[in-house]
Amino acid sequence: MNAFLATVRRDLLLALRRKSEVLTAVFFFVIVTSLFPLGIGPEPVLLKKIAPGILWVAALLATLLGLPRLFSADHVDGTLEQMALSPSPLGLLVAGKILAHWLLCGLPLVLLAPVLGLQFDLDASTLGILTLALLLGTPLLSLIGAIGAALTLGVRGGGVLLALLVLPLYIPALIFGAGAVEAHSAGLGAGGHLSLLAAMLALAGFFAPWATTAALRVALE
Amino acid sequence: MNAFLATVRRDLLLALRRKSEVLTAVFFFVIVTSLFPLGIGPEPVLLKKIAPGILWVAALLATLLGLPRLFSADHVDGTLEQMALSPSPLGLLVAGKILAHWLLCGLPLVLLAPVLGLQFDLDASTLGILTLALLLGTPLLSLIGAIGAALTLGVRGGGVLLALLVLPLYIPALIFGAGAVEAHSAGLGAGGHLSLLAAMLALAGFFAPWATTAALRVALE
Amino acid sequence: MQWNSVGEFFAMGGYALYVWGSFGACALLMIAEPFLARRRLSDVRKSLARERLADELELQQKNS
Amino acid sequence: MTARKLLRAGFGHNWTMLNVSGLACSRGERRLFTDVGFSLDPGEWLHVQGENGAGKTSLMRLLVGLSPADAGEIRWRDEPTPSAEFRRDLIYLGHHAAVKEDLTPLENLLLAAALDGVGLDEGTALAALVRLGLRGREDLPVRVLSAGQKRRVLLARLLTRPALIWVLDEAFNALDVAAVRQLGDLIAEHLAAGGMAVLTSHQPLPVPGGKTLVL
Amino acid sequence: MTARKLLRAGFGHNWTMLNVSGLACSRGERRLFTDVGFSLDPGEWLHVQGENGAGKTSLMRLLVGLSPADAGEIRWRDEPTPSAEFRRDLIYLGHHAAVKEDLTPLENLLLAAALDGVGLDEGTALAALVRLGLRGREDLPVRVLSAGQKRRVLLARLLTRPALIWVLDEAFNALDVAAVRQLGDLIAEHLAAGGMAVLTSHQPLPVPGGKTLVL
Amino acid sequence: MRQSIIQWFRFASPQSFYPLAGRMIPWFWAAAIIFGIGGLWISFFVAPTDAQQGEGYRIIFVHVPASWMSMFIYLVMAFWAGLGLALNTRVSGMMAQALAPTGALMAALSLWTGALWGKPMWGAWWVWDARLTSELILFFLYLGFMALQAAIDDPRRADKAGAILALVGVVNIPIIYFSVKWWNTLHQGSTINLNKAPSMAQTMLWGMLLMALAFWMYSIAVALMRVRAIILERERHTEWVKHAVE
Ligand code: HEM
Ligand SMILES: Nc1ncnc2c1ncn2[C@@H]1O[C@H](COP(=O)(O)OP(=O)(O)OP(=O)(O)O)[C@@H](O)[C@H]1O
Ligand SMILES: Nc1ncnc2c1ncn2[C@@H]1O[C@H](COP(=O)(O)OP(=O)(O)OP(=O)(O)O)[C@@H](O)[C@H]1O
Ligand SMILES: [Mg+2]
Ligand SMILES: [Mg+2]
Repeated sequence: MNAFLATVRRDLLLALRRKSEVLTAVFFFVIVTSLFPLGIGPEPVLLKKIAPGILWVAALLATLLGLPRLFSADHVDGTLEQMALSPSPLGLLVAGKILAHWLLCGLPLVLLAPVLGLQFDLDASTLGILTLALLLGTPLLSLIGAIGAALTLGVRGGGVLLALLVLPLYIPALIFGAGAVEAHSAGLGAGGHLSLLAAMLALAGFFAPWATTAALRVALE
Repeated sequence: MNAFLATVRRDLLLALRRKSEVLTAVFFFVIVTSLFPLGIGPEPVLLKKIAPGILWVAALLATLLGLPRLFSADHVDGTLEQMALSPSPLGLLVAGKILAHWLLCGLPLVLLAPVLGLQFDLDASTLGILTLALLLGTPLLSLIGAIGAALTLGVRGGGVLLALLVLPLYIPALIFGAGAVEAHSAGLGAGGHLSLLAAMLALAGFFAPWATTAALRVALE
Repeated sequence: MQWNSVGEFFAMGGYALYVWGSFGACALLMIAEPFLARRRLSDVRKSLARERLADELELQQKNS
Repeated sequence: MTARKLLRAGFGHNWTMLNVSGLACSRGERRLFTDVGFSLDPGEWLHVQGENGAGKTSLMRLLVGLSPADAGEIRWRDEPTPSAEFRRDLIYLGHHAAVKEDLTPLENLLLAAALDGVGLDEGTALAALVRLGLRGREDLPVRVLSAGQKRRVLLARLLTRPALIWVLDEAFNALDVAAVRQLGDLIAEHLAAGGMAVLTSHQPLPVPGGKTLVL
Repeated sequence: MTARKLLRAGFGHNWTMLNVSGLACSRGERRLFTDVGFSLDPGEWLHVQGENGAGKTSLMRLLVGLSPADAGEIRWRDEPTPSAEFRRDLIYLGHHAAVKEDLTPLENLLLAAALDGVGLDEGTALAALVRLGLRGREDLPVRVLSAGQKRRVLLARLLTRPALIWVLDEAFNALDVAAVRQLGDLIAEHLAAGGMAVLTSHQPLPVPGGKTLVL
Repeated sequence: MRQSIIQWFRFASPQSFYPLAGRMIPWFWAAAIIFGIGGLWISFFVAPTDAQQGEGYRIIFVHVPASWMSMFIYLVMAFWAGLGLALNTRVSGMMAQALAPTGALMAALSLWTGALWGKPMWGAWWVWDARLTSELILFFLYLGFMALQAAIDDPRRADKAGAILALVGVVNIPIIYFSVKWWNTLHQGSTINLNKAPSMAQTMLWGMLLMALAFWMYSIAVALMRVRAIILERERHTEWVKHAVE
């Protein structure tokens, strides 16, 4: 457990050392959401309608962008080898890294989403559902993404290949996440969507660290 | 001139060696465009309306995704130092790398866009305008992006910082690019938009390699 | 002068939230910023003074 | 920080601490080596020799369990590796720097120890850095250090984590004459305290005794 | 491929080929060196010595023009550097591998030459690789080569591009005994043909003569 | 001619600039406070209630100066950055670095006050209007500049990289401004048009002018304060700094 906390602390420290890094994932989210109105045009009614979809896709891409760095720096400089040889179980260290990734790349998005929702003129209760859905969904994205990051580690063409592997796996999260908001707007209630998201999160929280560890061991061979 | 062609050839060869890389930029483009119908819902009229914007944002993000690799591999393994010391002018080599980046990350998108446009039920003449706009716009994205890639070279938090620097500068390309298609749909004619894109391309083609070279020299200091 | 009472002034004709929100944010940030700038300056000065002291101590040690 | 207290049980048995037999390794279509075997007991060390590309690094990676062998067996305390016990007893330093360029040497040491789950106080870490000649560089990011100084940061781990067996792949690279001598002394101390070591190097090693394995 | 034909005019003048004077360099708050000066004429070489972190690598980077000096002047053929001519006459090999891990050694050599704008046929490139003991590895990606073999690929550039002055930063690292001797011979040949060299190394260098600069 | 310019900038070394800035700061503060009090007086007590917008329009007295300053500071910053790149003067880079946070602050204030104005006037915190959008982009450009400089720890390198970015940005700002304008106006007029405040009364103009002057003086004062700190940080190992700070 100590090693777990040490990993989280270490990754947070590393990120803070690169001061800009923490903020820039957030700004990427903000900028990407702002790109869509520019591409689509400024009609408020249209924008309001597509807002949840856009916010979710942007969150997904912002998470994705931070993924390659999840293990690659540790791989390149040999730290990952040291972790695999460390007396602490590798799975624990990996879980710590995933948690740190979520704290850095996921949580800020959740906190920021309501503000961006305002730009699209969403009302208070819709914003609440959106935030809740993201709160359940972003850890899911980090967990699934970690498997992909481990699988593409040291593989030529990593970053883009990673996107290719991970994005299809993100689709259920996207459908239920954006669906929750739409169901709410349509007066159907978002409960079903949200509980499905929660179930997926529980499942991934159980299996993803394990699968990631296995993938890392393969990458190190 | 020989060194220019040699750089282009070298970068293409390197990319082909990592077979997956050429295809994955394209797949990223495809997947991101396909995410939106999932996030937004399947209404054909709505989708048709937002199609150009979405295709452009996806193209922009796909280009962005390949940017960090533009110089970083050469920087890490010391090849960039060798280039700076090479008897051939660095600007020429840089221009070659930018062209190679466009051939790998931009051109495939241009070729693919009509196919994806069909998914959104765009008609033939609209598709033509879309493709033409992308043909003018994607080199512009590569040129501007190269400046950002050079500025963030070897800098902590590279990838995400790069997005923060480059995305605001991409906005004119996005607006005129997506605007061309919309103007055409609205019966206004896309000529004005397209010639503005071309003018910006000419401007960037002139200044960007120069600024990129200056930034690279700073990074190597 | 269009205000009949202090209360009316603060009510801003029903736009209190917006007007005071704007002016308040400006006041807050524009007061905070110079203080931050000054703290940055005094931080550097303090560390410089500390260094000086250390230099002097070292010198004394050498001499004695 | 010595190896002595890690030895615990282990004497009075009829097995050697590290026993390697019949190892084989091939890369691509090339057979690098077959039937490599050796054994180490406390206080002994092995010098793996061979020209460039002979397979020294490959052998080390098999040994510590980073890649699987084609054939053969590695036993530590009479149990097949990789075991949790082996990993606790092992320090492996490879060609890679394995230090975070954005962190300072001190932070690197402290975090590496925390990840290994061993306690390390700042005083000990600082003492290790000073001993390795990094006085005055504790608070610089590793990125700006010279090639030799980066290696020294890595080597400081030898002083901050007790381990029984050191596997060092070309640890003498990039070090200046004084540092080479110092690392030699360090290894000798470790051996005297009952430790073991497996080393590679193309230079003559400043450590007396030792078995030799030529690939 | 020899330096001789690059010498051209240059004799009979009263200036030396490379003339460095008053160089100063600081990193962060640290003054690494001040007032460093030396000169080289055809056939001469300089051994830059100093312990880890003394500033050898920093000096080399100033010398070749990769970073600006705080003070001082570097003149090549009596003109201030970096000039186009200097870059044509120079080969600099640093700590970095500067080879593409995804390409084969042969491709690496050919492309490096193309980027430098010098012609290189496959036969010559192959001969250089064979001379450096990479026979049988021409078609493997560099990624799978051993540490020493990677350095050899880099060193092969010395054979494939004519240059007057070689600036080699710890070029002897990771090489085995035979390769060290061979590189020494190579440098000696280069000097005999009128070339110049600036070298750093913590080991004794297998090249006779030479000036020394201690940082 | 060129020689004498260079000479002049040599003279403007950190060493001579540091005390000069110190002497100028109080004056700029005094001016900022005087103009500020005058401006606030006019904005709240002299300017009459607007016929259409009621008291809500008073936001204009901070909104417009903040918007102006945010744009102007970027130009000044790019000017200093370019100067530093061209003439290799040390103070220029420090000035650019000192101005960026104030510029970003002004952009943020413009966005914030604009949003607070938009809600009562248009019924929305934000619309995708040309001017709003380009201000948002300007804000991002500031953040990018600051993030880039923060990410590079060698100050000389940070200055040069920042200068290149600022210059690229300055070329782009007009392009961005016009592209966003056309993007919006070429569209069918579904957006609410940003009505210019109805024929501004003379007093309102005076109020805005005074407030703008106050913001201007404030920006100079804060930037000078910050540049003094930056000078000390960067020159801490020179002799003159050791003597300057008693
Ligand atoms: C977040 C929202 C807003 C932003 C980012 C913003 C930005 C700006 C900018 C950049 C300017 C200076 C433009 C120039 O001088 O050409 C400006 C001026 C102005 N803004 Fe806003 N604005 C916002 C909202 C509003 C609202 C809601 C109103 C009023 C209903 C408003 C009224 C004005 C007026 C009257 C001026 C001065 C016009 C002039 O000098 O030409 N703004 N704003
Ligand atoms: N796919 C492959 N096909 C053929 N040979 C391979 C392949 N992969 C690796 N090799 C060879 O395997 C050897 C790996 O050697 P290793 O890295 O263990 O050498 P080493 O003894 O550590 O050398 P050095 O002293 O240079 O560090 C090299 O000779 C390399 O060329
Ligand atoms: N920002 C900084 N602050 C203080 N010292 C620094 C800074 N950046 C670099 N240094 C120091 O400058 C020196 C750089 O040395 P350089 O790399 O030139 O050494 P070297 O002689 O090549 O050493 P090696 O033999 O280890 O390769 C190191 O001592 C390093 O600690
Ligand atoms: Mg090896
Ligand atoms: Mg060095």
